[in-house]
Amino acid sequence: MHQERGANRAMPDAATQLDIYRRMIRIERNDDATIRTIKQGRLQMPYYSARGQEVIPSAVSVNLNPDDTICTIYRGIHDMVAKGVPLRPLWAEIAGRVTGTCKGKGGPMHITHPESGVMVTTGIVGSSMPIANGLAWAAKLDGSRRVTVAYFGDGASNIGAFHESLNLASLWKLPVIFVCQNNRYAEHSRFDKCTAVDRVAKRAGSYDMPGETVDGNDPFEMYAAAREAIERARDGGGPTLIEAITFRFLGHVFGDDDKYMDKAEKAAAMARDPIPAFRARLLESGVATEQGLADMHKDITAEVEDAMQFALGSEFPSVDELRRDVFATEIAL
Amino acid sequence: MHQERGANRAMPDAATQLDIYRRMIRIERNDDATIRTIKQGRLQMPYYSARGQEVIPSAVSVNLNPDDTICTIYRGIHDMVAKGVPLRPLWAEIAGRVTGTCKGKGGPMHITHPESGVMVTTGIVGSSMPIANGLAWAAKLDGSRRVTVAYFGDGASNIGAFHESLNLASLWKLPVIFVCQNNRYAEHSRFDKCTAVDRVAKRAGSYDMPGETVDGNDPFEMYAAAREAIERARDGGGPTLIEAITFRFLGHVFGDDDKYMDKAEKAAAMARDPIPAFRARLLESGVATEQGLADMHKDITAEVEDAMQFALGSEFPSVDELRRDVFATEIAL
Amino acid sequence: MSAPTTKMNALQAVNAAIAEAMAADPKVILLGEDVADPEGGGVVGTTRGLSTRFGDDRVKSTPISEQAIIGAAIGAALGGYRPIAEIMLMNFTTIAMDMIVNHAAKLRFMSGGQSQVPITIHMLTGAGASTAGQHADHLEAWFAHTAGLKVVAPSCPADYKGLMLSCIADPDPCIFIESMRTLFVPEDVPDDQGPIELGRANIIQEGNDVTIVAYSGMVITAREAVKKLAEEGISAELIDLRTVAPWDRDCVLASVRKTGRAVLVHEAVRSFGVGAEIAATIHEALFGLLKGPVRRLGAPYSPVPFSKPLENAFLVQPDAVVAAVLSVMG
Amino acid sequence: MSAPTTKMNALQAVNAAIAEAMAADPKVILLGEDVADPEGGGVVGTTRGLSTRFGDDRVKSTPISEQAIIGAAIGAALGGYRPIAEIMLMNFTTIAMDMIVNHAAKLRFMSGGQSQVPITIHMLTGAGASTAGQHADHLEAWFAHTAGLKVVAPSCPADYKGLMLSCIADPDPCIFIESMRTLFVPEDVPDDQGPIELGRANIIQEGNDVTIVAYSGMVITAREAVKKLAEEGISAELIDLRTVAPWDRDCVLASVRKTGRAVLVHEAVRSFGVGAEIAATIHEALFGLLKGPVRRLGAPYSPVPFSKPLENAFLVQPDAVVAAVLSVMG
Ligand SMILES: Cc1ncc(C[n+]2csc(CCOP(=O)(O)OP(=O)(O)O)c2C)c(N)n1
Ligand SMILES: Cc1ncc(C[n+]2csc(CCOP(=O)(O)OP(=O)(O)O)c2C)c(N)n1
Ligand SMILES: [Mg+2]
Ligand SMILES: [Mg+2]
Repeated sequence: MHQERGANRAMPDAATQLDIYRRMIRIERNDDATIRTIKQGRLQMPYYSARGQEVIPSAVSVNLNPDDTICTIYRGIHDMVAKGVPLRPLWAEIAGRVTGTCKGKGGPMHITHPESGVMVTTGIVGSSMPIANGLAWAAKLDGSRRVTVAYFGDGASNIGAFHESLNLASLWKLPVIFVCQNNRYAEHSRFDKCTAVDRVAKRAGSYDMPGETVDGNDPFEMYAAAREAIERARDGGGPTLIEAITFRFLGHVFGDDDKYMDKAEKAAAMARDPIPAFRARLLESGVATEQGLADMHKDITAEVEDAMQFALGSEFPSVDELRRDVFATEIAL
Repeated sequence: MHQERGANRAMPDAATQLDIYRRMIRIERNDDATIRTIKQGRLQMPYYSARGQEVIPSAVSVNLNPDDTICTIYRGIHDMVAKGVPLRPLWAEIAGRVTGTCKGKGGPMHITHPESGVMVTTGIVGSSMPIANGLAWAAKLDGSRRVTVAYFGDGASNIGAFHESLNLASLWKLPVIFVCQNNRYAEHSRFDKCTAVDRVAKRAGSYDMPGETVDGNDPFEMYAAAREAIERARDGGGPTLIEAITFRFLGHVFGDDDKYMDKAEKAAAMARDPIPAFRARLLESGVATEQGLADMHKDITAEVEDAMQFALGSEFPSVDELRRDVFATEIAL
Repeated sequence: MSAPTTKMNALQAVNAAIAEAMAADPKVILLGEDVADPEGGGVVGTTRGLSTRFGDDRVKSTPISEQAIIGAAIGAALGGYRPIAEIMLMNFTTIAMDMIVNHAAKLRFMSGGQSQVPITIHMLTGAGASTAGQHADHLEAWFAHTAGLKVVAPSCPADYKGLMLSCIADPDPCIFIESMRTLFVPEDVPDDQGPIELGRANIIQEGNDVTIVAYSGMVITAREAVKKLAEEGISAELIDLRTVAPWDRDCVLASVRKTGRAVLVHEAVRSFGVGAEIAATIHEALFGLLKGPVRRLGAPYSPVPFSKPLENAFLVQPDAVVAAVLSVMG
Repeated sequence: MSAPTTKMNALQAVNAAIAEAMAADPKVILLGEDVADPEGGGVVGTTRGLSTRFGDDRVKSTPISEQAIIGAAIGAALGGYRPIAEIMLMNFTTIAMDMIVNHAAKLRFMSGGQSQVPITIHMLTGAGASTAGQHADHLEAWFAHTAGLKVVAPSCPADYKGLMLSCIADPDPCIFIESMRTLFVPEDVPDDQGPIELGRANIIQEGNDVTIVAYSGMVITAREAVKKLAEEGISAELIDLRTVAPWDRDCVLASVRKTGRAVLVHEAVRSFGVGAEIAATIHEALFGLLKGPVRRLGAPYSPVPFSKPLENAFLVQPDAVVAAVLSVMG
C-alpha cells in the first residue's frame, strides 16, 4: 500500500513556501523563548520540545482551513502554533494563568483551542487517534468537507489505540489523516528497539489504507504528501497514514541528558536542522530575501516576547475553578 | 510477508492423519453431547460451539508436545480437547462441579488445565495473545524448546491487544504461534464489515513476521502451516501469524438465530463440513477403513458419555470455595 | 384516570428512549458492536430497528475495538454530536478505561470549559446468568470515584426510559448500567414517560423503622426483603438510588434521619464499593443520631464464580437483607 | 548499638529490593518501558544497573504497549517466573485494566487454584509536579475494590524496600504505588532491611486523642499535621497504612478504640475513595464508642489541575488535617 511518488506532485507556490517558513519560525522562536523562560525559573512545567520537527505541522497546516481540526500530544506546541493558536493565550496556559486557553487548568500537555481547531491535546501515548476519528465522523455527518489530523509519535505506533483507530477510520472512510512524527525515539527507546517493522507507513497495509514515508524535514515532500492526503480525505477518499521522518533535537523532556542516544546519530540528525536548510533554499530560489527573513524573524520574536509578557503579567485562576468545568454545572465542593 | 507455499510442504503421515481425525471426532462428539445435554436442561451455561472448526486445533495439536502451552478463548473447547484435556474434568467444569478442572469456579469460558498445557481460557476478545507472549517468554528464559499457541477469532484481529502482542512477539522473537480462526463472523458482524483488510494474515507485515492464510478446513494445509510455524518457533525463529479460514456452523452462542447471516453463504459453508470431507479422504487413500472409523466413533462416543455421566454425578463445590483461591491463602469472608 | 401506559421491559424502554431522542435531535447518534440492524440491532436487541429508522450514518456497528468506540464517541461529541456508545458488557470497559477516564471525564475541565463531552456509554452487567468471572462485574464504584462522570443504574423499565433520556440530554458523560436481572421484567411505562432528573433517588416505599438503599438489580432483592420485613412487622423505607454518582445525599439522609437505621445493598463487591461512600457519609452527617450502625451488603471479596451454588452465594439474597435489618433493629 | 544503615531515597530503595530479589531468585524478571540500561534504567532511574547486572534476558525494555507488558508478565508468571512489570505512571494502567483486572486478579480463582500470578506492577503517581490532568491520579481505590489484587503504597525508603521485597515474594498480584512526593527524600535504611509483611500498618507515632490514618505521599502531610497538633497540645496517633488492600483493620480499630476519634487522609479524590471503606468500617465496628464522626480528607471532586495555586488547593495540606482533627476534638 506504499504510495507511489509521482514525478509531478503538488508543489507549494512561493507564498505557501513563505507561509510554511513563517510557521516554522514561530514554532522555533516560541520554543526558544519557552526554554529561556523555564531556565529563568519563571515557568514551572514539564516541557517536551519539538525543536527539529518544525516542518511537519507547518507543511500540513498550510493545507488546512481554520475549521479543520487536529488532535495532538504533549509534544504538540509546534502543532498548535502551526495550526494558528494565538500565542498570548497559549503562553498564559503554559504559565497556568487564568487568561490561558484553558484558564490554566489544562497546562502544556492539554492545551485546547477549538477556535483554531485544536480540539484535544493528550498526554496519553496513542490517544489522539481514536478521538480524531470521532471528529472526522462528525465532519462527515455534517456533510462538510472538514478534515481532522491526528498527530502522534513513532512510539505510539506500537500501542493498541493506533491499531483500533486506523482500522475503524478505513472501514468508515473517515476524513482523517494520521501523521506519525517519527523522531526516532520514544522517551529513551530507539525506534527499532520498539517497532517490529522498519517503516511505520507499512502498517497502513493492515488497513487497506494509503501509507507513505516522507522526509519530515523537507518542506516540499511534506507539503506534497499532506496535500494529497488532505484532498483525498476532503473528497471522501478516506484516511491516510503519513510517516514523517524527523528528529527531536532536545531529547524527550526538558532536562533530558541524552545519554541513551548515540552521539554520532544525534550529530548527524542535528546537522539536518530543517530551519537553516529551508532558509537557504528560500534565499537561493529567490522566494525570500535576507532582509525579508530578518524582518520576519524580528516580528515573530517580538510577538513571542509580547505573549510571554502577557502571560507572566496575568493572574492565576481562583481556587473556585476547581469546582467549575468538572461538569457543565458548577458543583459544590 | 506472505509465506510462499512450497510444493513439498510438510505432510502428515498416515498415523498423524488418523490422529488428527481422532481429535476432530472427539471434538465433534463432545460438541454434540454438550448441546444435547443443554437441551435436556442438565447443563446451565453459555455455549459457544466450534462445530465446523475441528480441523484447526487438531492439525495444530498433533505438532505440539504435552508441555507446549496454549491460550484460548470462550469458543475454545475444541482447542482444549485437541490439546488433550481429559473429558471427565472438562465436563465436570462445564457442569459447575467440584470435580471440574477448576472446581466449577471458572466454567466453560475459563477452563484451565496446566497438565495438558491449557494455561488460560479468556472471555475477553483478544486477550489470549498478550498472555501467550509471556508463556513463550518463560519458555525462552528456561532455554527450553517449548512453544505457545494463542488462538483467537477474526473479530479479535481488530482489537488493540492483537497489535501490541504481535509487535512484542516479533521484537523479542518469542516462540509463539498466533492462530486466527477466521470463521467469518464476530458475534453478528460479518468479517469484512469489521476488518479493513481482506486477509488477517496480511497484518503480519506490520510486524515483520511470517504470515499465512490457509484453508482451516483442510487438514493437510493446516498441518503444514502449523508444523512449519511451530518448528520455526522451536528453533528460535520467532512468531508466526496463521489465519485459518473456517466457519462456525451453529452461530455465535447456543440459541443464536442466525438471522444476521446470508442463507446462501451459510449453506455453502456448511457444505464444506470438514468432518465428512476428511473421512472420505481417509477412506479413499486407504489410511482408514470403514470399520476402523466406526470403532473409533463408538469408543469416543462412549468416552464422552462417560464424561457426561461423571460430571452430572459429581458434587457441587461448597460455598467455602468463594473464599479460596482469591489469594493463595484462604481469606476470611 | 391514570395516564395511558404500555407494558415493556427494560430493553424496550431503552430502545424507546433512544428512538425518541434520535427523532427529536438529529445530533443524537449511536455506535457499538452489532448495534445496527444487519447485525441484529444489538446482541440482546436493545437497539433493534434504530438503524433502519434513522439510517446507517447515525447508527453504526463497529469492530470489536472498545478504545476506538469510545474515542469516536468523544470526538463526535467534540464535533457537536450527542453520541450513545454501547459497550456490550461492563467488563469490556476495562479496554476503554483510558478513553473514559483520562479523556471523556476530563476534557471539559482540562480545556477550562471549552470542550463538552455529552456522551452516554451504556452497558450490560450482572451475575446470575452463569457467565462467570469476566462478564458480570459491577464496576460502578470506579466510575463514581472519577471526577467528571455521572453514573446511572436504573431498576425498572420506566426509570430506564426516563434516565436514558436524561443521560442523552445531559451535557456531560454518563455511564448507564443495564442490570441483567432487570432487563426482561415487563412493567407498565407511562406513554409520556419523560426524562427523570439525574441525581434524584426514588422512594419506592415509605417506612419508619429502617432505610434500605439499593440500586440496579439489587432493588429487586430489596423489594423482596421489604415484603418479608413487613410480615415481621418492620416498616422499611426502600430507596432506589437510580443515580450512583452524583448520589442523592439529601434524600438518603432525610430518610435515615427519620428511621435512624440504614442498610445499603449492592451487587458489587462490598469492600471499597459504593456502599462505603454512602455509609461513611451517613455516619458523618448523622453522628449521634443513628439507632444502630449502617450495614453494608455486597458481594464477597471474590471474582464472580461459575458454579450455580457459588453464584447464588455470591449474590446478596433477600434473607441477607432481612438479617442485616434485624441486626440493627436492636 | 543500632544496625548499620545507608542513606537512600525511595527509588534507590526500590532498586535495592529488586536487585536483592533478582540475585536471590533467578525467576525474578523485570519488564517495562525504558527499564533496561541502554534506555537509562527507567525514566527516573528506578531500575538503573539491573540489566547490566542481571542480563538483557531478565530485564527487558518494552515498546509503549501496556497491555502487552502486563500480558507478558502474567504469562511469564504462569510459566513459573516472578515478573516485576513497570507501568510508568498510574494513569497508564487505564490501558491495561483488562489484563490487570480481568486476568491477573482472577486467574487463580477462575482456575480453581491451579494458576498463580505472582507479579508486581509498580508505578509512579501523585500531584505536585505540574503534570496536570492525566499524569497524577491516585487510582488505588479501583484496585482495592478488585478481588484478587493486593495494593501497596509505601511512604518512606525503608518501607519501599521492605514492601517491594514482599510484593515480589508474594504469590499473588501486587500493585505497588510510588508516590512522587516520597521519591527523592533520602532516609536511613537498615542494611539488612528485609521484607515487611503485607497488610500490616505501621504506627509512626503513638498518641491518645485522635487517630490519623494516611498512606503514600500523604504520610508526609500527616506528619506535619501531627507536629502542629502537638504544639496545640493534641496527641495524635499516626498510622501509615502501607498496604491499602488488604488494609490493617485490626491496627486501625485498636487505635481508634483507644483514641475515640479518626481522621483519614489520602491524596485520591475523597468521594468513593479508600477513606470511605475505612470510615464505614470504623463506624460499623465501633458504633457507640466514638467521640466524634470519622473525618475523611482527600482531593476535591475534580481532575488534577495544572495551575500551581489550583494544584496546591487540590492536595490536602497539613492545615486541613489539623482543622479536621480540631473539628472532632469537641
Ligand atoms: C500510554 C502511555 N504510556 C506511556 C507514556 C509515557 N510516555 C510519555 S511520552 C512517551 C514516549 C512517546 O514516544 P513517541 O510516540 O515516539 O513520541 P515522541 O515523544 O517521540 O514525540 C512515553 C513512553 C504515556 N504518556 N502514555
Ligand atoms: C473486549 C471484548 N469485547 C466484546 C466482547 C463480546 N464478544 C464476545 S465474542 C465476540 C465476537 C468475537 O468474534 P471473533 O473474534 O471472530 O471470535 P469467534 O466468536 O467468531 O470465535 C464479542 C464481540 C468480548 N468478549 N470482549
Ligand atoms: Mg518519538
Ligand atoms: Mg469469528
